[in-house]
Amino acid sequence: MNPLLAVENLVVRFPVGSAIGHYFKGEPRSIDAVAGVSLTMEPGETLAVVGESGSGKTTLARAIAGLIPVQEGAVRFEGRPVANLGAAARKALHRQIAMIFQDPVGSLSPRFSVRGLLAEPFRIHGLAARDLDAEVTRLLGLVGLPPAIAERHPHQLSGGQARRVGVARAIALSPKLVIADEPTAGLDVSVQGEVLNLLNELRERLGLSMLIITHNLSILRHIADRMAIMYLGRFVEAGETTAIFAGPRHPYSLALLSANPEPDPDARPRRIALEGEVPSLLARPAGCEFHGRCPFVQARCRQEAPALTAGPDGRLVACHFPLEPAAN
Amino acid sequence: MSAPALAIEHLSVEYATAAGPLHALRDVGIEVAAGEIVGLVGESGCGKSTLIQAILRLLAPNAKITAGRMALAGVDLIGLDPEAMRKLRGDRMSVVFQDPMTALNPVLTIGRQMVDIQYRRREPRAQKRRRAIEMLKRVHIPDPESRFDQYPHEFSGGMRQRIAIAMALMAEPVLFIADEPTTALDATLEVATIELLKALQREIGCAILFVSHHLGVVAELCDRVNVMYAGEVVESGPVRPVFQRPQHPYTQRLLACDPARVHERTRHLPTIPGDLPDLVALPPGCVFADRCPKVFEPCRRAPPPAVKTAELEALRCYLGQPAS
Amino acid sequence: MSAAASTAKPAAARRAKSALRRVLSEPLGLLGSLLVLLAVLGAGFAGFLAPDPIAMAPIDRFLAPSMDHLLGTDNLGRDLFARVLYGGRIALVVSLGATAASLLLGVAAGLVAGYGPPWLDNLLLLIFDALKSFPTVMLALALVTLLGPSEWAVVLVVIVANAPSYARMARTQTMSLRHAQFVEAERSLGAGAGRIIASHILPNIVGPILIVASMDIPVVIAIEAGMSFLGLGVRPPTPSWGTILESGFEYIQDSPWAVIAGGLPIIITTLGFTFLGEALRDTFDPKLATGPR
Amino acid sequence: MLTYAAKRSGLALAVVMVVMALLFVMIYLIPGDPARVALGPRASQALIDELRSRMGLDKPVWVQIVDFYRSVLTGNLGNDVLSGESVLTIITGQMPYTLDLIFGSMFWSILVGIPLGCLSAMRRGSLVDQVTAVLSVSVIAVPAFVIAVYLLLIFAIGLQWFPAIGAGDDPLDRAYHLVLPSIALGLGWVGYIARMLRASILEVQGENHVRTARAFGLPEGKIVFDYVLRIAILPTLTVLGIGIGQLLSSAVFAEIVFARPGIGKLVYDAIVTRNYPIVTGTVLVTTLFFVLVNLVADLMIAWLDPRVRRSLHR
Repeated sequence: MNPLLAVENLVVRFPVGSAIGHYFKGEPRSIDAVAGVSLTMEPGETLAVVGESGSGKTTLARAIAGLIPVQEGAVRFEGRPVANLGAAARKALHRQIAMIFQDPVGSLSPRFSVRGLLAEPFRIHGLAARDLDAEVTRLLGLVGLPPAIAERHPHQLSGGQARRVGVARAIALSPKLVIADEPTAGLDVSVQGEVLNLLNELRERLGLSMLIITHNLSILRHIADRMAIMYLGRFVEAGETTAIFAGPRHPYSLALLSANPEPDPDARPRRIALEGEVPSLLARPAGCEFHGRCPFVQARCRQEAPALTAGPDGRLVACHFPLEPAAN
Repeated sequence: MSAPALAIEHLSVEYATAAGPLHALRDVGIEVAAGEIVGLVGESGCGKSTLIQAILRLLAPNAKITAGRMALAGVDLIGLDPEAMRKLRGDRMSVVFQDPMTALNPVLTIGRQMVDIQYRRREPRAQKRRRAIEMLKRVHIPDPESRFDQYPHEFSGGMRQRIAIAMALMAEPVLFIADEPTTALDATLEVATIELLKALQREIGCAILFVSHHLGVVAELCDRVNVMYAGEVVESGPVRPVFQRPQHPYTQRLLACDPARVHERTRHLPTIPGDLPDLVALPPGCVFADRCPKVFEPCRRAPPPAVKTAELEALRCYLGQPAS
Repeated sequence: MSAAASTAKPAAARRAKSALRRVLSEPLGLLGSLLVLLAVLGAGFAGFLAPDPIAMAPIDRFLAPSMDHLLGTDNLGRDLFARVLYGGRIALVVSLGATAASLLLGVAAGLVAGYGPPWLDNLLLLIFDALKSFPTVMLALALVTLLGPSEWAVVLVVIVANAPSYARMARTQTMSLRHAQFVEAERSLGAGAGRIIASHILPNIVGPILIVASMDIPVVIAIEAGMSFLGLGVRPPTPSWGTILESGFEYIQDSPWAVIAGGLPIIITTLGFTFLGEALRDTFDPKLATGPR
Repeated sequence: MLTYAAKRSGLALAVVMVVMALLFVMIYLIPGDPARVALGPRASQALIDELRSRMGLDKPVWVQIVDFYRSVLTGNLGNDVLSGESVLTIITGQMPYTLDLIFGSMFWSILVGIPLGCLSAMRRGSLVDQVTAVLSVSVIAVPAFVIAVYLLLIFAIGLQWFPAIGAGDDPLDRAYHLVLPSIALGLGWVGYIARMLRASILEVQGENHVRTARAFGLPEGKIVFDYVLRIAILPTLTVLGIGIGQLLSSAVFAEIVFARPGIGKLVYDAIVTRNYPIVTGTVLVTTLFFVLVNLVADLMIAWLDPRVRRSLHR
């Protein structure tokens, strides 16, 4: 049976700089925001992709949702190709894959009322014949919003309310896969809990699979079955969420996990400090691209790029000298 | 014992709005001793930014301080005339804001801006330039000599924030206000910036008022913390009692909600139901009453006074107080 | 009609009424509206208010304003008051019509350039810039050389002069909204380019452009009057403020009345529309308001 | 910066090519035989045919296009129908008078407009701000040629303080003749510059880096003139670039109203005498002048804005 989603060494390339800059100053003509990523998702599963800004996680999400063209590799949803589709096929796909965007208020069309926003999916796919008001009320109920909110406009909603409207719109046509780009970004801590509870509840009730894109590690524990850590357009580690939290094998994973201080003064974090900053995609380091910042760097790391290899327990790591469980 | 770097007592600030006066800050008391790092924690809409603007006396035109005293190392700030206040800023008291991308002037080199803010010092330019480059080294800016004459857009977000910190600490102020300095940064960068702030504070010895809505960062960096809700300081004291044995129900819920604190996977993360109170038509009793799981009779009658307890400097809650 | 549409109508009407009240509450807005009203009524009721604008009476030429000739007479003895009123018709019809046309063409071209493929964007940008490079008068001269002077020449000049700037504005705003998250959200729902442009981009960009267009009306009135002044616009004997001013200029040594009669309505109308445009912008875009906000 | 300059100059060149194409279309392809139009309705068919061949109208279209571009690029804009003199020399002869007028008006409107704009921005909401706002809006609204006619009526004809005709000989006399026309042209621009600069300053003052400068206690004067104006001036310069083009238009009126020599008068008379080579030549020269001025303005702005001068391709 085909997996729900299959991505095979996907590459998304963006043109950059100018032709003149290229010929005279030898500036590169393009950058690979996603440089060879593979993953699979089974129905009902929730996968999280974690990474800092510039890691390419949002580009990956947009490529899977069929919103941007793909240069190499393939994306297949239930066996059928996703990337570079014709208009009609892509439209049908958008009923199956829905996306929730980062800015809760900014992802809602400013001139529309909440009612108009929630009716939009039905109008786009020619289902306006249904009783739209009933659908709107049903969706508002699903995400825990009072019917009275239907007449309000996006700028009259709080961050939490706007996020719920975004979720309601995404699940309007009962998609099989929901991609959430930074679902808790811009929300206060107390509201973040509400959003995570909502996503978990909908996952059970509607049997959704979810792809969560975030840089906030602490929310992953509560929502993602499996997770992958992305750096400069590639996965450096992937596996069971609880396992990775218990024992990260890639130095970058350890750095990310330990960079999330708990609100307890006595929780002495065993933190590894990273040197410098994320290198620019225009000047990708040689060998393992993380070697410039890695505290455990050795000679081999500078020449040879490590492949993403599976360990005995199925954990994927891209490091010549993965951290032993005892080490952390 | 020298005067505290910052002493605020019973400070109230109101905004004139079409719907009537908005009570943004009510009876706020905060103290930052010399050489201490004090945290200010609260969610959006709790009055953190209004407080900072009040301290800097850079409030919006429709805002005014209606009550209270504010002193910077013993100097009264409220009574000061604008010109004297301007002289204080950037000399005895400096600030770093949240968004590094827009904090620096885009058309002036960082060197030019770092020399400009030393305008009070009667020194040759070369000396000011040396001090600026020295400061850039201390905030780990690689190769500061050549990057001195570069423009802000030629630096990454993380570096720009370190440059802003260097500018603020160059004058070795008495009080350094950090207004959510790491919120816009990635986690690994945030942690590195916190480590940098701790090191610089030990070297320079200035007091820091650190504002953030990231509880973990405050717990690691600060000696004492003030928790704010809807314009009031509801609980303040040393970091350990506040974070490990919080008394005020809001602080308890806030800590419970933080996903980083909940270790085992759960589908029902704690939340704080309800919305923020309307600060124009204030509720008669405690502002948190409608959302408080432990609300009881006195809470609706009158706002609880700030009371000192064994471990806390101030607790604005009737719980555990002798029945008044 | 789903419930949404019915509830939207009263809300929109309410918003318009309150906006009108705010516009009139401003001194500039009030003054502007009055001047514009004066011009519109004058043009509208020209027939009733004044005698025949074309009737010539050479012996009565260069008369000063009097009861029977409110603004005096010109070099051919024609009643200036009548000519000014009838001239108002041409000015308003041409300027409002031409502005509407240039708005329509400009915004459409801008939307296509902003949302279309890059090569189309560059091509259209090139055309916008080329059209805008013609100084307005030179444009008028070139067009009139071949098409002959007429009101249509004026309309064409206004369109070629103004449409490119509206197009550029529409293009820039469309480009910025194209990557806005709510547009990408609509695309992720499966919305086609047509729907996105019509119901998501257009409503968000049309506001500021309308305000700029309302502030351009005085410029358009000036173009009509200017071209008529140069004999490139309205053909005599049809009265236009420009031709009245030109006849006044020609005989300026003999009598000032035609110059005054020709210049006054242009000043009144352009000031009226400008003040009205200012007040409109203050109510809809308070950020740039002049008063103490 | 180099790439920006190259791209921008390329665009300017492309615009010129398109302008010439549009002009070619206007002259040769719009209905009505140019030769017949040039000679007027009473000319004989033989005369028209002879002119047609001289103008190369009988050749295939693309040959005409190539001839047109080659002749224009080599400065041959055809000859004056009456005097037979080269159009280019006639135009360049008259150009200095118009340039006096344009740069004279622009000069004083900048001198008055910029300080006015800064003042009303720094004292936002004060009486100065409101009076400046109303006055500048009014002078923008009223067309320059109406102002010109009224200035002529009042100061030249009525009070006779200034000459009503001509451009004057020695420099002092030329300046004396420039007063009224440059006021007529420049008045609207004072208002426009003041308003543009004011809006731009207010916008920049709202930005975070100004709040940072204030938090460091920098004196208000330094903040406005060094930190804010340096950014706020950029959009105003763009407007000045475009403004030169509009000034060309109003210059035509000023030259007619004040009977001054210049390309405006030249082209106006050419219309009356159906001297079309002069008309097309002037339109072409003024448009090229406009494109050039805008190119210089954009390059100057790019040089002043380090974000473009030192653009880093991240």
